[in-house]
Amino acid sequence: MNASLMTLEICVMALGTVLMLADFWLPDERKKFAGYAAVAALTGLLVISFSGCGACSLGGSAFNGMFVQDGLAIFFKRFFIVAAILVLFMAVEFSDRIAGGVSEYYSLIVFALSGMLFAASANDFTMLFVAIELITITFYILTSFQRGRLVSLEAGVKYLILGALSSSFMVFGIALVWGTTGKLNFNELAAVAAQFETSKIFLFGVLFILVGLGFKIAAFPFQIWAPDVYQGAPTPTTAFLAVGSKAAGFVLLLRVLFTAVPTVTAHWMNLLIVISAITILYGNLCALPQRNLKRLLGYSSIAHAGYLLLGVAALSASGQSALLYYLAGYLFTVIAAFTVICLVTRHLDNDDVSALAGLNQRSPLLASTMTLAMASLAGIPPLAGFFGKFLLLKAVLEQGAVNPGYYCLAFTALAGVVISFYYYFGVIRAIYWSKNVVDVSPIQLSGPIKVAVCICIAGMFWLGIFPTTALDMANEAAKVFGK
Amino acid sequence: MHVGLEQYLTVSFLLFALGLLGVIMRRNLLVIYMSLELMLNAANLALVSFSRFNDNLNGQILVFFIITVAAAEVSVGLALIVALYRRRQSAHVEDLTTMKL
Amino acid sequence: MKYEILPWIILFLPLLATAVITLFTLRCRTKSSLISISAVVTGFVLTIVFIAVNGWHPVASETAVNWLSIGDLHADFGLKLDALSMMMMLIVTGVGGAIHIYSYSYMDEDAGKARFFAFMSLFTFSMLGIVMSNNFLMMFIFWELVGVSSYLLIGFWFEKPSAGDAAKKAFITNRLGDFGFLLGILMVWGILGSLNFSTLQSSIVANPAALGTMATIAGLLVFCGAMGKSAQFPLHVWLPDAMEGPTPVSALIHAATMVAAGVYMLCRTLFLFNADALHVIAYIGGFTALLAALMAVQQNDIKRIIAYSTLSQLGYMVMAVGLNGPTPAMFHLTTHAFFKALLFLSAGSVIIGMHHEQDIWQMGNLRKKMPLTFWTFLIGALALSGIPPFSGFYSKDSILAQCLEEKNYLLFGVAVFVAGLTAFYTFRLFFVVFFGKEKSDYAKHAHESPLVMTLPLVALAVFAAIGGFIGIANNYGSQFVAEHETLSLAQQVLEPLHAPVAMLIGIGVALAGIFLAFSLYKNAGTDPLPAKLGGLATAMKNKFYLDEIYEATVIRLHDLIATICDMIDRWIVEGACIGFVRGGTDLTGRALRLVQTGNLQTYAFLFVLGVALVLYFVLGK
Amino acid sequence: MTTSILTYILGIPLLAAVLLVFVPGNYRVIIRAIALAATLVPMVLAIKMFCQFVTGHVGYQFEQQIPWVESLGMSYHVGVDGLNVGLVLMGAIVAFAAACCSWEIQTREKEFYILLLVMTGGILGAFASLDLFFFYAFHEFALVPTFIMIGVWGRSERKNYATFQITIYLTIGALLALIGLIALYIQSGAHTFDIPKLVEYIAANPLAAKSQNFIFPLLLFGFGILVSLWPFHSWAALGYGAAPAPTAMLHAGVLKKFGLYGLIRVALPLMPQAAQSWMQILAWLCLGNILYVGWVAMKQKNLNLLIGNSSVAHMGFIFLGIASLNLIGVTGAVLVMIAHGFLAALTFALSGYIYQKTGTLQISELGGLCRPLRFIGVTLLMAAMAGCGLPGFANFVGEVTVFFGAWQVPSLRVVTVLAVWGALIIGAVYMTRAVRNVLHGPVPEKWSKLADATDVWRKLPYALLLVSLLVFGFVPSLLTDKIVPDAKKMVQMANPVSDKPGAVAVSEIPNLKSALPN
Amino acid sequence: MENFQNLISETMLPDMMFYVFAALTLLFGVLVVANPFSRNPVTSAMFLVLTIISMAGLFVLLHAFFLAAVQVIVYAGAVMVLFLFVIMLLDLKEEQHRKIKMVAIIAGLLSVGTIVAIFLKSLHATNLNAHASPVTEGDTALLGKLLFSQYVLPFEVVSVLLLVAMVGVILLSKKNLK
Repeated sequence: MNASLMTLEICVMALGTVLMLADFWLPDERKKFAGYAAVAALTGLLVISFSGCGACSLGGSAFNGMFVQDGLAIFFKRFFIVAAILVLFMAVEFSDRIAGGVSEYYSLIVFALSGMLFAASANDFTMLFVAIELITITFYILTSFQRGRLVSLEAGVKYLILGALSSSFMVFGIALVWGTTGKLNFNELAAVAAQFETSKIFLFGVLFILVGLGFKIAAFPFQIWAPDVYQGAPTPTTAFLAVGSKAAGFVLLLRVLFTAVPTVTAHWMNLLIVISAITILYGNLCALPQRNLKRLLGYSSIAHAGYLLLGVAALSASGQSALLYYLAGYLFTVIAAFTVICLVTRHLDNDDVSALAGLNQRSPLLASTMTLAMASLAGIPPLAGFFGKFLLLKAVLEQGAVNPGYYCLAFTALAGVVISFYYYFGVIRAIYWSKNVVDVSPIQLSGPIKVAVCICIAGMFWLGIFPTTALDMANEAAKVFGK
Repeated sequence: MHVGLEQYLTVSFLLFALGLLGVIMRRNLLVIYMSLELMLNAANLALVSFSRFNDNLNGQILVFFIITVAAAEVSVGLALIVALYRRRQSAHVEDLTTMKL
Repeated sequence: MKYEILPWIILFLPLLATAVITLFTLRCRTKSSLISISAVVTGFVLTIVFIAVNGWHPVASETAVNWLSIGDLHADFGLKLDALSMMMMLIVTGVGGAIHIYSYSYMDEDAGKARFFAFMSLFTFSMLGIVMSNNFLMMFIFWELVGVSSYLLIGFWFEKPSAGDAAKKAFITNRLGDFGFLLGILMVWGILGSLNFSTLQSSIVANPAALGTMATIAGLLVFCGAMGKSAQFPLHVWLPDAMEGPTPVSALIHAATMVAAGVYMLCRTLFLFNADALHVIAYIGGFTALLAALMAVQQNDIKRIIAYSTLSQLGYMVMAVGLNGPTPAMFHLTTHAFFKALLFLSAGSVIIGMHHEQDIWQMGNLRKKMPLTFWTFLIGALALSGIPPFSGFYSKDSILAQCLEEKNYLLFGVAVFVAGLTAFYTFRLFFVVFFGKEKSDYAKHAHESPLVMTLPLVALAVFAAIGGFIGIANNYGSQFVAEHETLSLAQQVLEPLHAPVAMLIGIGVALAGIFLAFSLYKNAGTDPLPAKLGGLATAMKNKFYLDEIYEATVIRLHDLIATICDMIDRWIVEGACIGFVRGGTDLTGRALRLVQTGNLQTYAFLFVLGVALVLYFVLGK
Repeated sequence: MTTSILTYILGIPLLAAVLLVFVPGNYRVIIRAIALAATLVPMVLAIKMFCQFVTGHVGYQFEQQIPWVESLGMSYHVGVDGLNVGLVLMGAIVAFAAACCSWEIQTREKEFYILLLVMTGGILGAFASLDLFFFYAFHEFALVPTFIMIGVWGRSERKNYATFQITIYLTIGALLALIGLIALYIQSGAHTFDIPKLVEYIAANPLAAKSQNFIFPLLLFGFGILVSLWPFHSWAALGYGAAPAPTAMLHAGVLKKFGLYGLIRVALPLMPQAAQSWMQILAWLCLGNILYVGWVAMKQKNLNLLIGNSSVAHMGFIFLGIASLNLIGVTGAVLVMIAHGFLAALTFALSGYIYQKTGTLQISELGGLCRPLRFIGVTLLMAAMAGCGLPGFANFVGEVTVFFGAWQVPSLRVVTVLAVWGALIIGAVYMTRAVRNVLHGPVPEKWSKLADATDVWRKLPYALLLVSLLVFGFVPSLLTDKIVPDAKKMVQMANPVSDKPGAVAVSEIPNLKSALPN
Repeated sequence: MENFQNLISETMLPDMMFYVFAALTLLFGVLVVANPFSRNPVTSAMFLVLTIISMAGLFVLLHAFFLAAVQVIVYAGAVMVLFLFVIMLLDLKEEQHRKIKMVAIIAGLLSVGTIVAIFLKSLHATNLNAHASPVTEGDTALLGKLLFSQYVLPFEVVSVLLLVAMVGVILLSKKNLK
């Protein structure tokens, strides 16, 4: 057993506890620094994760293979840490809108992060279950953190009920899968899965597990919660939900589909194609008439789940690496967008698109950030979204020879992108050429948040212009399934 | 009829379905939440019976985790519902529709 | 060929003048006009020098640089210098020079004088290009350029709506002809693989059936070009309207040179046409001659009368070409250039004298006020009517003779009738304008034009008078007739005697026409003819309603198609298709999001429904 | 490898755009100066490159290649051959002219210039790229500023609708083409996005007929939509009608040519069999542009819509040239592309000026403008003449070459006849009508005091474009000599020795037949 | 008689007991979600307790004695008390009789019915390969060992989860916001 593999997780959990305790002796006005301290600590961890020291050496596994530290895990861990860092920046800005404990908010984010880190390494249904529950339950709290606002509570309850519902499905699915095969470990399951391909109860169980994961990533037909929860939750939570929780769903989905039951997955090509196609269309179409920014991004996140599913549906290494790459781009893009929303709506009740009116005069930096984020979401070069979509489309089309359905999928994705142009540009339009600009007061930005925004912008450009490094990392991570 | 795994599973799934029905038909948040517990319990039953018939204790361990997690979930959920009730004076799902479309 | 550079200089001098005027001297009227005049006059001198050095038939008649070479498509920028082109160069620069000089004074009051001369030089360049080009593409290029210079000059007074309309009409009508011309060029090139006239000629001479079944069509398509430019029926409608331009323009472009380009082109490419094609050409020419002459009888605008007469004469020339008589055609073209330019310039002089009044029924008795103009006009009129020994007589006679030679008596009859009509309407104009009473105040105060204007008149009058026997026909003959013998001056003077029938009939009808005009219009204050002819006169006056017919058919049709297309674009493509897709998408979006009721129960239900669907999809079967 | 001049040409505008981000918005003079300099320098460099281009040499020049994503076979690879050297030159000149014309923009100048420079860099990059990915990405990169510029600085009440339509249409087109390009990459099996390598590879291992028949229509219609191929044209006139002049100049003039360039560069040589079978259809569709849109143009009541429709109609000639699939036709197509670039830029620049001065482009409200606006009027007149294919302007050479090329293909004769009709008649009708109603006629009182472009700077863009049109119109061999060798190579690839009897064009080009391997 | 008793203890009795407990579990389950007599959440809660207790009986039949105990203690004891506590705290009246949407009920029944049908069909189609004679005993010691050796990692994670839940509950139910 090699517990040192878990350095990152242990550190993160410790950080969460420390943050919580810090609440006791930090005066109220200094609590902001707890957030920055968390950022600093996480940045340190990120550096460690790149340092290649023991904790992050590839190929290790611990606890009878329950916990693996492979390329995929490392990729996602870095991803989650970056996401958490950026969200924490945002959380600090958001702290004045949180009535309850600010330190707790930071620490819950960090705990959710720890859940995600475990999810990244989970190689066993037990770990999958507890990691997911850790994330989900933390998010119930994070979502309803603004107790003073009804929408926050409402979002929390909706997320709670539907989340619990999906957990029930997943648990039942795990029961069936384990019951039929007797295996909980993914690798062991993979070894025997082939002989259960015809066992309908087994397939039933796998489907139930996918229901649970589908809920996390907000894929059709389990997407229904996303808009409401995105809209109601505090903005940093929404951002973390959109990026972290979704990515955790994806890493587990990948592991289940491609490590645990690869042979079964191969039979479900059509299912994946259909789900991916409908998810794309649903998200984009519903976003069209949407005026609430966060809700708009909620729908858009459904659509993006669909794009990401392209990479899954492609059932190929290039698909998986494209997915990972796209997620990386999505991270910077979405967090950038939510950061802007968070800052713009500071003194506003609603998150309507009109809140962005005149933003280019109020804060050129935020205006350009939002523009770039929307452009990246829409998939415009040279931003991350473009290269990501390019890779995904490529992966899908590569499979066209196998199944013509992939061509249809590619065209659906295309239709989705076209539709999405409309509403993404609607946002940009609201920024630059709104007729009635109500508020023209400049928005003051703190130094750290500027840094965060710049990181996001840099990330979008970096992934779009110099994709090699990230792509190599994604390829490396996707190799996990090639074995 | 000899009672075997199949029977246990049938019962467990029926229980699961009952929970499901409760979730989609009842409108009181607390009852919905109870129905969810019912579903989790159905999973527990399935796990225990598999464990019994497959001669493998791992299932029971899982049940253990599920119960714990369910307890945590219940506590958070109930706290949330209470908080909501304080704001809204209702635990009725139809009163929770400020966000839609 | 010696002094090979000379033709290039001749060609490009006017273009240079245009460029210099447009770029530098647009504000300086005198300088601009002098530049333009010197360009064309220098061209004239250089042409004479070149002819003097090389003779009418230079040894190597072509000089070229490659202009465009893509695969099979070789188009040279090449000049062909033979008797035909050099004669035309003389006409263009010579008559053109006279008109340029005349314009110096004529346009004196106009603010746009510099612009005028720029356009005139551009025209001269283009016209020289047509006559000098050695291949179809080059000719087409200049063909188009001539069209546009004409467009610019007709629309010179662009603020007058009628001028703008006339320019537009001329341009588009010309374009119709060019459409056929270009297709003809494409067809010939497609079959014979070359654009060069000499190459084409030799391949057709070598194999007369080279064009195969397409010969007639190709010929007629090329003729379309001539139809447009030389205003043959049914594309003749633009020419009368083109009189909206300044009078020198009418003289230069719409009488002497550009409208003759069609005839020139037919003669240049005569080898292309087979008998059928020529037949069609001849009849179209004859019909145009007749039609235009009839119309001319009832016009009242001094310039328009001359314009219709131009039309009629062009029909004559085309008919001559169609009757396989390029020499008579070119001969008539040349003399026509002299006397018609003369007539126009004289008319211009009258118009200036009349303070821009152009209605002949406002004039009268001008011979007293404008004696020089009177005489020059008389010479032009006599030449036009075909009274010996004026130049028109010789050339017209050669055409009549050609009709007889070809034994086409129908066309001979037409030609004779037209000759009579020509004399009639010409002298109708003459008598009304110069005799009788002054019919308006302007006429009473008319005055003779300055020397700069009258001098070119005199020069042209001299040529209009003696043009028939100074070797013009000789030159053309040497071009077109294989064993041509050069005639002496005396022989030339007596040349018509070779076809006495034609000569006598020609002189007879001309005199009859003059007499009739004299008797009707000697002292007429109004036109007596409508009373006598009734409906026919109205029809003549209204140009046989051809403009109206075109308006009602061709133009309306095109407009209708355009309207339909616009409607389709507006309603079906943009409205229905795009609107449908857009609206459909939007509506789907709005409908889809209705499921987001905000009600948790609905959500749970949809979730379960989704599960059921997925299960059914995978395991249901 | 040393840095290619092309890298400077496309890099300078992009760098300047980045630089502008950091210039405060109220330093108007500096912003303008930077923008002008950042377009002037590439123009000078492009002219230099054009002059240095070795004529008669098959293959790419001024190449530069930097590996980018090696695992996917992508690299930053720029270079020019005969097919795109003229386009790069044209793009650079138009970009400079557009920057000069941007004085009409009065609000948010900084943003406008940034977008303009981005667009310029994107355009030049798209034409200079020899890597499919960059080729596409640069185009997309240039496209987006177009939408924003129309949306923000556009005119007319319908600008939102226009923005919407142009965005959706062009996005669809671009994405269809993207799918086609990716499919091409995948199915070729060459594992490279590098165009020269791909061409080489496919020459040795032709694509299967099935792949060709799948990919070719995608590229044809994808690129076709980008070029407003009938019946996907309705965005164009509307969009240009609403666009600010510099945007319309750059898009209608240059960016739009991307689709055509893509067809010639990628679709034809790589998928010859499919090309053969689709060319008939393309030829008939191009009539939709030439005739139908021409007629629509006749009916327009707004000068910009008229110009926009005429620009759509002109695309038909290029399609016809491509459809002829022979050396003359393709060369002609490239010529028209370049010529039309200058022309469209010129006309939109002029209409922009008129709009700026009068505040309207409704033809019925204008008239007699030749009097107050002498320079502008005359230039517009010349542009209109160039637009109806008058010799002396580059358009004529291109169009006539296209006709010659199309005439060589017996099956396209009918189409050619109709196209000639469209070129000579319909074009003349709407152009002269516009001239008559806008420039000729009496001057309404309210316009009699309009200020003409008087100083050199104001005149410069128009003069520059006009001179370009005239230079290439008078000396087309400047272009054709460069185009022909590479076009010949392309046409050879697009006309493989096929066993089908009567295959188009090959039999008609004797020198080509001998060049083909037996 | 002894034989009969043996028979019952060996085979018949557990089977019969199964049917009894199963029936009770399902019956109470139905009463939780669709009590025709009362829509009061308290009633539902009470029936849920009964369901859980019946289920504990099934656990016993499956020889999972420890879990049966946990089930009763944690669920029936702790969780349900929590529920009841909350119900009382909120003073929830009987659920108002808002109009019942028949369409919704039918649609719900149909979709749940589909899922059940597919499950049962799959169940019949699957050879579960179950052991003829189940032998595993719910050995508490063994469970403990497993939990603290092989499953120590999830166990630790769950502990974090509980911490989070605790914090969350406090935050959410704190009376006065700062």
